[in-house]
Parts: sequence; C-alpha cells; structure tokens
Amino acid sequence: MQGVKEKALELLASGKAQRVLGWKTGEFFYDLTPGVFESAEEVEREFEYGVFAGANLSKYCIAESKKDGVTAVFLKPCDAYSFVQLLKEYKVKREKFYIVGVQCDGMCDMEKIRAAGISGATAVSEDGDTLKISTIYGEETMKKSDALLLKCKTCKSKKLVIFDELLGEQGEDCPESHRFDEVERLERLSPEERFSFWRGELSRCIRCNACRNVCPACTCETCVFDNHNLGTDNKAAASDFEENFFHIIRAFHVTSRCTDCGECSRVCPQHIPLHLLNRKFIKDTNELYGAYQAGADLESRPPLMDFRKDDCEPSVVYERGGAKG
Amino acid sequence: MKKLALKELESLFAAIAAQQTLYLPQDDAAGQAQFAAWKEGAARSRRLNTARSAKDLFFPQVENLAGFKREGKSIEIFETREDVRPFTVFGVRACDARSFEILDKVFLKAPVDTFYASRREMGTVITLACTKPDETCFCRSFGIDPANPAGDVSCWMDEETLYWQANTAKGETLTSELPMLEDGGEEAVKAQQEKLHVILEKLPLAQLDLSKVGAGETEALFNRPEWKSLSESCLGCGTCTFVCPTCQCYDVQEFNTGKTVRRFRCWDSCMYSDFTKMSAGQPRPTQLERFRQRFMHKLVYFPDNNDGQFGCVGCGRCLQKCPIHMNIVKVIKTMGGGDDAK
Amino acid sequence: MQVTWKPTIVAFCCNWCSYAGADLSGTNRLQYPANVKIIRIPCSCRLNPMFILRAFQKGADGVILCGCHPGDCHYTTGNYYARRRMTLLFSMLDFLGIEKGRTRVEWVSAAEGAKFAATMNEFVKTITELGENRRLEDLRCKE
Amino acid sequence: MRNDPLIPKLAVVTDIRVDTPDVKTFRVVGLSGKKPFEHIPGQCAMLSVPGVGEALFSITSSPTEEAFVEFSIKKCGCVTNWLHDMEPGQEITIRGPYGNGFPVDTAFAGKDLLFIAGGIGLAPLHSVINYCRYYRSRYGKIDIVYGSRSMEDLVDYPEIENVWCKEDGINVHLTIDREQPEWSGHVGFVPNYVKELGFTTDKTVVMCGPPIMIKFTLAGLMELGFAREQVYTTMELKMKCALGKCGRCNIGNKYVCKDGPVFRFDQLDELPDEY
Repeated sequence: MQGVKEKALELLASGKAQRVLGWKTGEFFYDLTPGVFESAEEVEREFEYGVFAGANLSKYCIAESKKDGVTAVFLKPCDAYSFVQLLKEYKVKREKFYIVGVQCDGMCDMEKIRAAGISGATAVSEDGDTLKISTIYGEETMKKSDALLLKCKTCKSKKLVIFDELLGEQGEDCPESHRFDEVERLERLSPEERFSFWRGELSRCIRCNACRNVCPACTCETCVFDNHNLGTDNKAAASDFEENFFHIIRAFHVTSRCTDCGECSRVCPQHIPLHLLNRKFIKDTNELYGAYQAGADLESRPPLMDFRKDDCEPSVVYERGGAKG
Repeated sequence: MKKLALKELESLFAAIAAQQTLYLPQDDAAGQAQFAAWKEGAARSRRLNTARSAKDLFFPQVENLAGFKREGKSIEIFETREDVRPFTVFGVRACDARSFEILDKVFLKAPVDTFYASRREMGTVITLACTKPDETCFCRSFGIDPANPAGDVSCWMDEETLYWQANTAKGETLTSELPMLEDGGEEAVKAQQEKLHVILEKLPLAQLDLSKVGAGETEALFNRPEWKSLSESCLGCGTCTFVCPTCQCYDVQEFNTGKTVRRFRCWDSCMYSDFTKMSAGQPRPTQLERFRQRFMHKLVYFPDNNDGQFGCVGCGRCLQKCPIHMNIVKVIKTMGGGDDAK
Repeated sequence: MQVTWKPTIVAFCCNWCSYAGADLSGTNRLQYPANVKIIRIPCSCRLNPMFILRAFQKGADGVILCGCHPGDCHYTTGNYYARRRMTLLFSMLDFLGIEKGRTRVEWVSAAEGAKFAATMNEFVKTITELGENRRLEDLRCKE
Repeated sequence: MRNDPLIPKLAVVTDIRVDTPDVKTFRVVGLSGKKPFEHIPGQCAMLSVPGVGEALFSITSSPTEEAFVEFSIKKCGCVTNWLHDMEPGQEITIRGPYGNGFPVDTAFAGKDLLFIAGGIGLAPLHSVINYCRYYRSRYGKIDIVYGSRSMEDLVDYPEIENVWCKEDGINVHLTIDREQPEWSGHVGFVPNYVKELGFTTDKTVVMCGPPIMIKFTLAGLMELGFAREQVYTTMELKMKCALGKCGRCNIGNKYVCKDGPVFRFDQLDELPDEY
C-alpha cells in the first residue's frame, strides 16, 4: 500500500494530528512494531507499512485516548471493527482520533514462511501473488496466499466501518470467507474426538497471557485471572483443567464483543487456534439470536446484553448438531 | 570421535531409550518443534530449534515443592517431590547448551536449588551442531560457536552420518553403552565446521555490538530516555520470558485441593504487573520499569554479578515470538550497539 | 466400584423460586438424593460461568441451574439473560467435547416442590449413567 | 522429607502480644521447643500459613534471646490478616534467617548510635537496640527517636517506657503526629524532631520507617552534617524465595533478600532509583 507513510507525514505537518500511531521498522523486513510517532523525523526514519503490518493498533488507542490532542491512527478493516467496539464500550473517545482507514489485501505471517522451511530470510518482494524471499541460502518463492495470517485467510470483511479518511477503496463484507468451516468440521466430530482435539491444542498453552493482553476486547483494568485468591493463577500451567478454564472463560467474556480480529491466534507462541473458540461463540449467537457482528456499528445491542421472550432454552444444545454426548 | 550412519539413528535412539527417557525435538500438532519423549517411530524434527527452550526439562514451568495438611492448630508437611530418573536430551543447540551454564550460576550457587540440581545431575545433554542458522540467530555475539556446541556429548550431522564426541564423564559412560558407534569422522566434522563459520559471517546479526551494554553500565543505561519508546507498545505478556532459555525468575504459589495445600513454584515474568506488587506499594509501576528490568537484568545486572557473562544466549526465540516484535536485539542496538544505531 | 460410586451434583438455586421449591419438596417429604449440594444464588443470572467450571474442578460430576420460569424473575429479566448465557456456555462445553448431559438448566418455581425433587432425581440418574467427570476434572483435587 | 532451601520447617506461635490496634507481636519457637534458628539483628525470615501464603518479616527479637524469636507484624494483607486472627498454639511454617543484618560487631562497635524509627519501622530496629543493650559496653551512647501517628500506635510502648527509658546511657525521644490529651511528650513529625534535637555528627544512624519519613529525615540528617556513609536503613520489597533466585526483589544488580535488606545510603546511591 502506497501513501501510508506520506499520509502520516502530511497529518503531522498539517497539525491535524499531534502524533501518529503506526508501525515501526524492525531489524528485518517482517518484524514491525506498533509505535507512536511525534515528529516528521521519526516518521521519516522509522515508519513502515507493508504486508507484515498485521498488528491491530486499536487496543493502543485506549492509552492514546488519555493523551492531550489528536492521535492519527491507521486502521485496517479488521482493526476498524475493534475500534468501533471500543468506542461502543466507551473505552476510547472518538474526538481524540483522526482515523485513516487503510484497505488491505491480507497480511503475511513470518511463522508461516518459516513453517514452509524457509530460513535465514533477509528480504521480501511481492510479484503478483508470489512472495520472493531472499535468504542467506539463496532465493525462495512462496505463494502469498500460503503465507497469509490465519485471520486474513478467512477475512470476514474488507469494509472500513469507521474512518475520517480512506486510503484505497472502500470494501465489502466477504460472505464467502469460510471462516466457520473449521468450527463446523469440529462440530461434526464426536465429543470424544473434539475432546482429544482440544486437549491436544490447549495442552500446549504456556499461560503467557499474550492472547489476553493483545485482545482489543480484553480491556478489564484487572483481569479476574490476576486474582491470586482465585486458585487458578495467571501464569501457572499447573493442570489440564486450568488451561480449559482460562480459555473458556476468556472466550466467554469476550462473547458478543469479539470482532473476530484474530489477534489471539496471531500472537500465540504455541500456535493454538484460539480464534476457533471465539468463532464458535459467534457462530452460535448468529444462529440462535440472529446475525450480529461486534464492532459493525454503535447502535445494535450485543446478543448477551439482550434477550427475547421466546429465546431457545439451553436444552437446545442437547438437540443440535454433532453426535450425542 | 565416533560416527554412525543416519539410517542407524533409530537404533541409537532405541538403545538410549531402553535405559532412560530420551527427549528429542519432535514436531507438535501445529508443526513446531518441541522436546518430547521419544517413542519407537517418532520422527526427529527438521526445524532449527524448538519453540520452547531446553530449560523446560531442567526447570519445568510448574513444579510441586511440598504439600501441607492443616488440622486445627497443627500443620503437617509432606513430600510431593517425585524422584528424578536419569534422562537424556538429544538435539540441544549450542545456544541452549550455554543457557544451562547461566541457569547453573543461579540455581547451583549456594543455597543450592535441589530441584534443579537433581535434574542437572540426572540429565545427560547431547548437543547438535547447527548447519543452517536462521536470520534471528546471534549466539556468536556471546562467544558461542554453533559448530562446536558444548554438552556431555556433542554431535554433528550431515546428509548421511551422525558424528559423536563425548565431552564429559557422563558422556563417556553413555558412549560406552552404545556399541553401534564406530570410530572416525574428524575430517567430515572439521569440513562442516568450516562451512558453517562462513555462513555465520553472513548472518544479519553477525556484527551485533555489545560494547555499550554489560557489567558496570547501570548508570549509563538505566535512565536512558529510549526506554520509553522501546517499551511503549509492550503488551506486558510473558511470551519472551517463557520461551527464553535463560529466564529463570519464578513465583511460589499455593493450590488448595480442598483437603491439602500444594505449594508449587511456577515460572514468573518480570513483564507482569504483579511481579513486584505488594500490599505496601509497587516499585515498578508502569510497563517501562518492567520492560527495563528484563533487559537490564540480562545485559547489565547478570554480567555485574557473574564476571561479565551476559544473561542471553542469542537463540532468537524472542525475536520470532514476541507478539509486537520488540526484542533484545532492538534494545541492544538502540542502546548504542551495532552498525545502524538509532 | 461402579456400585458404590455416587455422583456429586451441584445445584445453583435462585433464592426467590427454586430454593424455596427445594424447601417445599422437603416439607412435603419428597425424596431426592443427598448428593445434590444446593448453593443459593440471588438470581439465576448471578451464575457466573466460572462458578460452573469451578464446581467441576472441585469435584462435581454434574451442575444444574434452577431459576424462575421465564417471565417470573424477581428482578424482571434476570433469567432471560441467564438463559442466553447458559445456552452459549453449554454449547461451548459441548464444542470442547464435554458430555452434554453434565450441565442443565431447569425452571422451578417456589410452588413446584414436586418438580424440584423430580428434576433432581432425573438429573442424578443422568449423571450416574454418564459416570465420573473426567474431562473437566482437576487431578490435584482428586487426591 | 528431603531438604531444600524452599522447604520450610514447622514452628509454633506460643504467645501473641497486642501492641497497637494494628500491630501484634508473635513469639515463635520450633517444634522441639527451641529457637528455630540463630540470627543476626536486622535479618528476616519467611513465615507462612499453608493455604494463606508466605511472606517475609523482620525478626524483632534480639539474637540474645535464647528461647524464641519474635516478629512484630502490622496487619496489611492476606497473610498478616490471618496471623492477626489466629490464637496462640497455632503452628506455622518458618524458614530463614535471610539477609545480611546490621554490622553490629564491626561498623557499629564502639560507636555512638542513633536509632530513628517511624511506626512499624521499629520492628527491625528493636532487634538491634536490644542486642546493643545486652552488650552495652561495646557501644557508646544510644539515642532512640521513635514516632508514630498516635500514642496507641507506638509499638511495644511498655518496654520502651519501663525498660529503655530507665536505662543509663540511653536517651529515648518519643513523638506522635498529633496532640492527644494523655500525651505529655513531644508532638510532631520524626524528620522535624530529629532536626530539633540536633544530634552531633559523630553518631552512626540506623533508620527505618515509611519511605516519606526516610526521605525527609535523611535530608534533615544531611543538613545537620551527617555523611551518607553513616546512615543505615533496611529495605523491603516483594520476595518469593528470599534466596536471590526468584528474581524480583532486586534494585539494580543487588538483591534485597541476599545483599540486603540492610544498606548504607551511600550504597543505595549507587543503585538505580527503583524502590
């Protein structure tokens, strides 16, 4: 995407924003770090945007919201949903931000490139749908679609739901995202198979809390899992139960607030598909209480803060899908 | 030096595993390498290094210290420690092998941590030289030679052969129990080492300059304004700490089972807000102080107390795993090392 | 072993209806198993999903929530919210491969002593058939 | 039970003395009926009640007490609340002693000593003061400045009034923050009182109290002409192991549990300002 850095410079120069929230250049081509830029020199020196700018900047807006003046922030479509959700929960103030919507055709994941056996990567270039990766061992190529972040492979929407200014074209929802395919596959398994699948996945959890800390919906000042009297400590992967407990409760707590931005799975050092838990909740709410997309607007009532007198009974679970448990 | 045809590797593993648990890197369900107990037919991972480090085998994430039973006014303490059986780890890289040296300086210094000590005593470490280091590798900066790893036994591998060199008494004992090993292989290893040394020069982090960090630099570094921008986007998660082979800080916690109380220790991270929080106050109130502590500890405090040795081995795990890609290399370079100091 | 094992059941009962319903079943001398442990909560919507999981951790084999019939909530709408939450939570437990029968919601009014006893008898039977809770257990609590 | 520095020993609380509305003093002996360990004044020990938690406390009693160790503990968190609610005869676990302690036999020997304490800050100094009283001839004059919020908050007032005040060569200067009808002594904050008393600068100072008191008293001492090398204090940070391994109580490269808790101010000056 051209023009992102130029836009940052322009916004600082014009005084529309006192600072810019964007991505900083890393050591390599792929390790961009979210960062705040306060001067044109900083932007010139360190601002970078590209196919590795996967990080969702919206959670940083909570802190920026407390600063004086206006912060310009660059939001990709999925990040914009998170921002609106934060706005809906009164976690950020709209007037504190100048939002530049950035259209996006998917961000790449270095872990995917490594998983393909490419090591020693030093540079990358895009050639249509192909990534050309230079390594210290020679040139490698990879289809970009194979290197995409999981969240981008099943992108739900390219619509920028909030912006003051748009870079690129406004996009549309992607109904063909197939984002529930994996959830459906699991639903078709027997309870025993599902249990062993999740045990296999969740047993890798090291309780590093990256999923929680990166999640734009996890905005509690103090997390219930930081309470030592809970007996389920925030960092001890002491038993199978605790892993289940933490992930069920965390997913439940963000139900109907989770925009499906996919950050939890992106940051997991153990590659646990945590987004599947959130998607299961999204899929259930959609099916049982009507389609709902968190962060799509400011008005609609989240399903868990709403009810209908003729809602289904919890026993519906016994009857729906999958083999009987 | 000994050698073995790679097609015989399975029999070597079987021979070791017949006597004790053998851990080696295997691919997990997500395709990442992890140390796991070898069973017949288990394939050795082809990835350069494991996602979690080898420290897990000596300093597990959670470990019971003791059990307590309270009845009325009396307390009973009971043993919860399990006997450590002899075990062998195969495929430890040079960086992780160095991490044991660093952990030893913490846990084996008086008063000795007997939990760690018993695992060190029972564990035999077989290292494996690297052939294809990643761009995130910078072990050379800490004087580690990935072509010549430490450990009880050092191994090298090419397309056809495994080369085996016992370094310690423990390693010699193990070697003597493995009759399938034949003599020879010095030349091939030497050639491989030379080849790797050429590659190492080409690594992007080969010229990392550590002259501005290290023992005695507290005053120069502690109040540097750059800590603010370095730490501003830190999420305060424990990923870097938990994948780090040298991070050794721990917490002591209790679990009430309803009948008894288990006291256990678990890894802790200085990046967490509750790390230093007490009822009387919080000496590290923001992420800046916590972030600074982690890097000051590795780059200054640890060298201060350990004859200049750094608390980092350059394995590159934090470079690969940090959710926001902030890491020790960026800190070192910002603090004035490297060619493109910012 | 199979003969002697009795499941532990935790019943979360709303103060305004089911708890009184349990009382009524007692004064009417209706029998329900003693291994049902009742925990009184101020409203069915007070039931944090954590409570359910913690009950399993600490040794429950089945957890049931009893609240006012929809429309009869003492606080007007609490049980409607509880209904949605429990539906989603139970579905998630099923998704993780936990047996469906282990969790249940039943609406029992203060006048329904007989329903309370019948529900508990039936639930205990279901759980006895399902056997011990293995998938949401904490081994440390089973010493 | 195999030994490890992290595995505590059992001990029993034989006596609990109520000192102030929120401070109690606990007398602890080992299960054998003997003192659980020998210590140096200023050292600490880890007390715990399984199921409640483990925390580090200064040893209040002097090493010269032959039968027990004592801890004056202020109610301020989980563990301390529990301790305050318990009754004598309760078993607890103990491990220690930890830390360096005060240089009572080296740097303090032959010196005039000035102790300055605020509130519960008297706890660690109590041990040194009684040690110095026991070996009275090894030290010069002793001055004690002790202040707290009110008369009721003076820890162990009976001992101060009936023993310390009556001993030759010991000057006790008490102060409370606000006037009280029953109080005939000095009223005012410790830092000001120290300046008013205007001590000669040949004394070695030992100070413990709330951070704000330490800060201003230290400034006052500097004004009086004291050098930072003459002033000792004792620190407290969160600790889990007390062995220098769990990694959280460090100030720069020094661990409070192992290299402290006693520091001279010139030593603290060399460490980063993070405590």
